[in-house]
Amino acid sequence: MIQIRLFATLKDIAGTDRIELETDRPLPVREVFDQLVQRYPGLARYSTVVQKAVNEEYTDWEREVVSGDEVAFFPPVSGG
Amino acid sequence: MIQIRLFATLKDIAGTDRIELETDRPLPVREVFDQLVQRYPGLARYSTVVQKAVNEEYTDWEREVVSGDEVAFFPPVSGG
Amino acid sequence: MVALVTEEIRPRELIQQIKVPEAGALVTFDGIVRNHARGRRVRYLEYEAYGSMAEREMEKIRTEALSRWPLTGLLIVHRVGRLEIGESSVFIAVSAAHRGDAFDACRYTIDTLKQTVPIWKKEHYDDGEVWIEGYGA
Amino acid sequence: MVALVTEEIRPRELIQQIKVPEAGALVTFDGIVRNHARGRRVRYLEYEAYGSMAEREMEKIRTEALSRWPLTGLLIVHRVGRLEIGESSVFIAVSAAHRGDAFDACRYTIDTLKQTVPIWKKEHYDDGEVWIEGYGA
Repeated sequence: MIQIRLFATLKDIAGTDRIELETDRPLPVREVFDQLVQRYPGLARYSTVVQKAVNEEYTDWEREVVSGDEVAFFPPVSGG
Repeated sequence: MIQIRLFATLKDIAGTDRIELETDRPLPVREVFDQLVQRYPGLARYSTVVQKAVNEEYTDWEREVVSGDEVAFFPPVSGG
Repeated sequence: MVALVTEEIRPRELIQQIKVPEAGALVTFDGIVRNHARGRRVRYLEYEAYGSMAEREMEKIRTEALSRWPLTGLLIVHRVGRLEIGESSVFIAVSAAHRGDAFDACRYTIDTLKQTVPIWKKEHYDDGEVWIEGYGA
Repeated sequence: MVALVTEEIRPRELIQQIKVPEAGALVTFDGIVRNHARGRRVRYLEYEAYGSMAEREMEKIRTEALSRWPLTGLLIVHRVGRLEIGESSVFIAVSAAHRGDAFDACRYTIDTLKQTVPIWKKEHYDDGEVWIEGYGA
């Protein structure tokens, strides 16, 4: 099981902040996001700006994740 | 009467922080300091770095002062 | 020390930690909730964080600043939840023997925080609310 | 507001004055008495001021900073008399809508103060004392 977390606008679009994804093979982060877009088409407009993190570290689209990993997607940050 | 004020090291050298100087004509600040050096020779070593103010405004050696003016001499500042 | 908090930030208690005898300069930064933004009147803000990652990223900034400049202390506190106009959303304090290092490190810290720490703010207006998105948007 | 004081500086009370609803950033600087200087252990400091001129010069710096940057407030407080290690000799606070202006104005203020405001410090060591003289010496 891959744990997916969404924040801010992405959470609002999906209507949830946590999603679980079954997988029996390593998935690139790009593919995880594509599966999310299929379920929540409104997320598509974030595909160029979305920030990605695996296990609380920023990462890129090519990074592969496996069961037990936590993958987070969020808009560019605006704290401070 | 010209009121002279000294601060920090200059005050210590002269042993006083206020001196009055009689004058019946406008004196350049340079001449005021020269008269002080005659009275307190230890001040001579400050003649190149001493800061000058007339009536609480920085000024230069050529500025002329008259009776009623306050002239201050002090080392480069070190506040903050 | 870095922290995410939900209560009011109390700066003067915090800075006692970094006002060590070797410190000659203390520079602080408060981010304050303004009453206007993007031409609209703001009623209040809400901050959301990816909490555990936000603390990791703040700690990275702190470690990097401590390695780049000779500092005697650096702390970062970010508040989350609802904040009213005039309240501090973030507080950074840096102490150093010399002021140039404290200024440079404080500015580096807030500039980097705004680019890397996963926290988002939502502006609430009289007639709606908007999630603000950062530089990449 | 600018002031020379002889008692402990209480920064958080002061900054309420400049934490106005239009302010989005607050930058402060504390100059702190260090326990060492010029390779010697310092026991305490004494600050002497040409009081009335010092306040005029501080006011000039404040006016100049307010004209150079879009600020919402700026205050300068300098303490005189005897100060112990860890105490603040000077406190500057600047608020502005945007942080870059607050940082730049705060740094300008302390840098200029150290060059123009007629205040001198005397360092007291275990075995003596020395008047410190500034850049021109």
